[in-house]
Amino acid sequence: MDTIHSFTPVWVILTSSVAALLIALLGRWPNLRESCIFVAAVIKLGLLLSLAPGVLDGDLYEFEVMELLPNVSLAFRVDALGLLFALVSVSLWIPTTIFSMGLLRPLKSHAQTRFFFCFAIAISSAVGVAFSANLFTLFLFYEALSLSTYPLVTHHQDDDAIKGGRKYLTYLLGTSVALALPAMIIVYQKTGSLDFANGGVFADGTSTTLLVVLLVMFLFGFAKAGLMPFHTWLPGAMVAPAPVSALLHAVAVVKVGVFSIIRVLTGIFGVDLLANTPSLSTIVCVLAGITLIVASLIALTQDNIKSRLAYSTIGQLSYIILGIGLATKSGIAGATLHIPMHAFGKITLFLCAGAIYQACGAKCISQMHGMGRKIPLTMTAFFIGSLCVIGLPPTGGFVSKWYLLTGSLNSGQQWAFAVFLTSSLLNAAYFLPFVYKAFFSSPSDEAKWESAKEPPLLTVVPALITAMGCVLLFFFSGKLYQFADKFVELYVSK
Amino acid sequence: MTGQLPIIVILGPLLAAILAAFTAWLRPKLSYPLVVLGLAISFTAALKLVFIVADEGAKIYWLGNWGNQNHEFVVGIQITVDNLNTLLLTTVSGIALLTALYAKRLVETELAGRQRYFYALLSLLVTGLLGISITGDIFNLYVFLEIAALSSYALIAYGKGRAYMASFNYLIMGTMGACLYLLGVGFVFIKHGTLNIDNLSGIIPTLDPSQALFVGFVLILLGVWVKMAFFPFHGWLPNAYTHAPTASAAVLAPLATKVAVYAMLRIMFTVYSLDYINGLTGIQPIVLYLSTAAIVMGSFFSLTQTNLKMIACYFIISEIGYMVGGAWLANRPGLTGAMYHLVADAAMTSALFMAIGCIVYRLGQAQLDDLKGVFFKMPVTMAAFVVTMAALIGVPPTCGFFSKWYLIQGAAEAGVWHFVAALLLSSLVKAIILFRIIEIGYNRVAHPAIEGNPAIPRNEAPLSMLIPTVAMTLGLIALGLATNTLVNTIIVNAVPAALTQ
Amino acid sequence: MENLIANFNYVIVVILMMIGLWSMLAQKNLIKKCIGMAILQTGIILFFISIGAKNNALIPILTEAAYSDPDVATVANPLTQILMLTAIVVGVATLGVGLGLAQKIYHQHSSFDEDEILENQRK
Amino acid sequence: MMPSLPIWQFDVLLLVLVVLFAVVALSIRNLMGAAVVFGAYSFMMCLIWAGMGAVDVAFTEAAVGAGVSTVFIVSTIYNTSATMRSRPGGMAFKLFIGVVVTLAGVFLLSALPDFPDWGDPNSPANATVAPYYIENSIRDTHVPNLVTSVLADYRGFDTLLETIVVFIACIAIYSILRIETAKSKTDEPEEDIATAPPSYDPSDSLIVRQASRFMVPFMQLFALYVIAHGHYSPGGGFQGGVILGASLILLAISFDLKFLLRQWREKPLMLLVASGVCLYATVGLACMFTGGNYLDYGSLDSVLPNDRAMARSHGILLVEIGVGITVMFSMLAIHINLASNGRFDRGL
Repeated sequence: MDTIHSFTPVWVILTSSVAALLIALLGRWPNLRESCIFVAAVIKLGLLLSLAPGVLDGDLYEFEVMELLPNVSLAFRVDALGLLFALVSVSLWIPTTIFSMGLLRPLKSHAQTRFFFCFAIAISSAVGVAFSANLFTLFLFYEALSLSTYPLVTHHQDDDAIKGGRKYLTYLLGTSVALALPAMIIVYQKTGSLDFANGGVFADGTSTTLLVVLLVMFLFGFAKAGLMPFHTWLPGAMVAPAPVSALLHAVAVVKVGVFSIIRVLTGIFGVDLLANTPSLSTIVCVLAGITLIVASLIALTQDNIKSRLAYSTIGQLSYIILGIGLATKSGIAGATLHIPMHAFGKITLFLCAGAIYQACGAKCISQMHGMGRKIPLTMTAFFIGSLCVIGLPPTGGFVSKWYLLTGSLNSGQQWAFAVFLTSSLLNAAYFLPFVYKAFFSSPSDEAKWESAKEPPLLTVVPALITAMGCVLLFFFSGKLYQFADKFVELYVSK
Repeated sequence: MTGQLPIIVILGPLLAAILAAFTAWLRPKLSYPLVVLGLAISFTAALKLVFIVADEGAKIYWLGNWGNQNHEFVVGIQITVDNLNTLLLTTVSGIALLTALYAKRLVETELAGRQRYFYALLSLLVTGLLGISITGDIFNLYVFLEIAALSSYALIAYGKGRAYMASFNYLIMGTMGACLYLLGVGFVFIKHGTLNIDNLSGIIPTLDPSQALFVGFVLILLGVWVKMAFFPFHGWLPNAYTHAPTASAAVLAPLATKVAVYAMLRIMFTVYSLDYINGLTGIQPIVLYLSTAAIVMGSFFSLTQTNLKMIACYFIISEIGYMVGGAWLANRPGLTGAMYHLVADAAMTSALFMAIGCIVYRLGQAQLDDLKGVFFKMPVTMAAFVVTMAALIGVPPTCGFFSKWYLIQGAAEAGVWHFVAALLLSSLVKAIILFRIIEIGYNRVAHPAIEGNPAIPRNEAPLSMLIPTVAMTLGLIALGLATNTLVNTIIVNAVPAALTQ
Repeated sequence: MENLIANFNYVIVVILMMIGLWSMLAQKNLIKKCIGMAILQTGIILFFISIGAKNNALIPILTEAAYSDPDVATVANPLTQILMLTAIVVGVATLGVGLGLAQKIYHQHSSFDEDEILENQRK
Repeated sequence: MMPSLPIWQFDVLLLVLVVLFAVVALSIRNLMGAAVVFGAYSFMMCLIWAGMGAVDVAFTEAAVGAGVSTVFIVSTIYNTSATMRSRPGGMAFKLFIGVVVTLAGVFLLSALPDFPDWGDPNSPANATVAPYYIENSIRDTHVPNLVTSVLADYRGFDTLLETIVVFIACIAIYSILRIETAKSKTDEPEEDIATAPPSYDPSDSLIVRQASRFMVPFMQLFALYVIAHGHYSPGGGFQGGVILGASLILLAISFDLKFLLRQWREKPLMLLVASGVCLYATVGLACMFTGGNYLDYGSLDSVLPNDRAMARSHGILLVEIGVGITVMFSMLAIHINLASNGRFDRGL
């Protein structure tokens, strides 16, 4: 267990920022521009992997850029959870970029340079959040992420996009400024520290009322996590192009929200405080539980593929929050594992949704009857992705849900077990019939069915890669569990 | 020579203005470089003073050398440079210098053929503002107040049309403010017989039941409130700054109100004292409510406006609420926030008005509806504008974030939750306005990069305006990153000592 | 009450100030506002002069006999007087600028009436 | 302690009268009348101040408040209109302001019991800093008129700024009125002011003209005396400057503005306005170059053949002249602008 002073975390963040600059400069030469992204992504991945052995040994990599306020600095620290999250975001950046090329280039979409530029900035910000050593740095990158993704959401620049973008910002900026920021300042004013620490920052005997208020402010303040009732920005943001929905609204942005909540719960409040104060734990679990069930129910009613996926995402995010709220070892481990598992599953689904739209112009589930026979590759990938989200073997989702279920039994909140199970059933209910009908029903829309054909390789291959990832995660879950284990070791004393 | 630095800060623009009044007739082209030179001298001196004062403590300068007469009281006029005002002096002269560089093209087009005395008046305005910030004599402060006010009436009236009435209203309100201030000075003088701030701070008892001193305090306070457009005395400001020529507004808007806030801080914490303020248990909550009201009303009215300049003016009104509120929280983070915001807000407002000036220069007006496609026409300007608005909203790591940070911390410490709520509300309102502008300027237009849509010609503001704008905008970020240094080396020494122990 | 009579000057100051303020705020005519402003200012000057007054004092010019050892009690306070010299000059300067603006406004709107001018502007 | 001098009753009468005049000036519906009553109000004020020993202030107010200010108002009205249009309504607003102002007045009066008695020579205002000037002015500056020494030396910075205020007012009014109308003038037939004979209005009174022609030289002589002798008697740069300005304004009023403009063209006039403050500021600057602080005339002894106190005395004279120049020409320029509505051709 060493703390290593290292500049590598900063390099990791800077790589994609530099790439963003190059993208802006090379805008006129699309091939050069996109190769830039790949080079950056590979370098970034390499740097991250170089940190992995150390982190798995229990080392922490730290770097303090500058002190901005007394006792609050712009500082980075890489631990297992951060590294895991960064790895997931960066490794998924590569297939998404391939997919974007496949989707945007044939359409001759406008402002591709802006698109890739903002994308790179968003990745930088997400990694920045992952590596933040304190709440302040985290908040900084959290806001940067909101702002850099706004142009991506409004990419189409039509009325729908503007409306969606407006909602996106109102919710994300509004909650973070009105709730998270004051909560953070109050924490600073009460404790004089914002560093994430084992056991939290609050002194013993801090009034429970204050803690409850702060907790609620944080939970809702990080609205990227999609806790109800601050969730509607996510379905609204589905106006974005498919790759944006895929990487950002299944992985980077929403997971940043959840990640921030994990950090606050473990590093600011502390797992012990959570476990020993029933009211805190209950609030987290109840809020997450309600969101979980309600979101799954709403997902059932959605006909638009992307909306259904969006509500599914909202539900799955609450799995993670609920897992942390349980405040048990296996609960937290399960929650940690659920980040990569769900990421791979959901991105597969979104990529498929994009591919489906490109292949046969279908946006709605009801138009999909029988399409599976026309586009078998895409639908197979979709099937694997949905298995992963539901949590069935042989996909990674099974592993994380296993730990979550175990965690719920060990905790004082056994009702969570029922919630998990119900929700998983609901997941199955909104995914499987869809897949079944796609393969085995007769076509509902003959004209579309006739014209449909498998989309170009550049769009299908990324989906297949991530689908493969879902399966591989199941077999290599042991490696991932090491990350979760290290994180639990760091933050849970008992 | 360093001993003379305090007066050089004032003399730079003062002498430049006097000489410019000659060259206005003899060599009209010389007026502008003269004024820029004067401001540059002033800025250099002020900057040097920041370091000297941070190292060695306050510097006192006696005009006419009437200070060391072995008399208990200073018989002449004294100017004082201490940690409370070095930063402000630098800000005022720096922003004035940058704005003067920026304003040349604007003045040539907006005031074509009428600019004879413009630069002289501009320089005199800056003299007045610097004087208010540097003087150590409460009557001298009044004279500087009037110098700044008279030159700003003229600078505003340059706008023609509705500017005359706006300027006249400002004149009536401004004179009223100055008179209330002077009357307050009389009430202080009648009890203590001296006008020197340092002497007064020594003899005004901290817990004095004297009604005269109290009335004097309230009068002075009302006077500076009128000058700074604090709610409910804000009526004159939006019209005055909106109808003024953009070049005038770019100097007035960031500086004039801030300097009045400084005067309030000086009176509150140097002439009177922290204990005195804390003793005013009846007044403190009222002022805090007024601050909240200022922020809320400013935000609300900025939402209802359709003119960019008008919106910016209501921002100023709400920002004034920040500073007054912060000062009246009378605790360490609150005061730190107010003092830091003094500098930060001057920089932000300056950047905002510079960006608006660039837009006005090209588009001829600043109605929101006219902004369609402006992001494609003037990408650099709009980038600066967006960063500035982000600073006003309080997005880290710009300076706006840190002032808000301290203010909220102060309010939380004092338990004044309505002030916290108002601060957050104002952030949100500014965010709404920013995105409304982005929508209109960026999204409400057929994207020129899509085939078939007409290309929007790039029509950026001239470089002489663009460079200062961008520099100021980058300054906002630099200021934000320098927060800790500023707070720990300078502002900490400006906050009353009782709070920092 | 006795105090009120002893400090009669100050009462007059307050009355003048009220008159001045009232006409600056409530009068609609721009010239009247300017006159009100001047009255407010003279009121304040009266205040300061009253502060510096001494019973039985002479004007603040020393006689040759008093050069070496002036009696402070018999010479009027020069400080308040010079402050007020400044205030008078500031007053006339402000009045001049105010009148200049008023003239300009009149030539735009053919009126000195505030309401009428605002109505005109709204058109 | 109640002052028991007979002069006190006279003061009370004057104070009451002042209030009356103020009310009348504000309630007269004819603006010209209001201006005249306001002039009378200022004269009453002068008397009160003179009664309290403030001769210099009274002197200045007589020249500035009662003289020049009134002329400014009159020339503005001359250029516009003297009638007030009556509009109904607005009573509620006026009443509201009345209530607010009354409350403010009551608030101010609440401090009255806390004041030291009127005329008490030992009150803080009279006993803190002020005695220093009385005791040391002769030693420090050789100037027996304390007002002059405090004005131009002890608080010389205030006076520099005060001159700047006048200077600003002058260029501000010039900028507001003059510059714009300079252009619109072109559509009128251009008259050469210098060569065209002054047009006399036949209604002008010959007596007034002759009388003023006779008086002006004496006024100017007196004004010069006031400036030069300010060290020893009431007066100084301001009073002298205002009287000089007023003498020229008198000429303009009794004859015609054109008559005056034949002698005073725009450019030299405005240059002279600036030269006064320039003189003042330069004297201050010279003190810095001779090793003192700004406006420390004492340090001029290295270039003047006197001791420090005498150097101060000379310094005071120099700056008083500067003040005089600026004030005189500013008053003139402001009057010309106001009277001709910025056209610099004809007017009151």
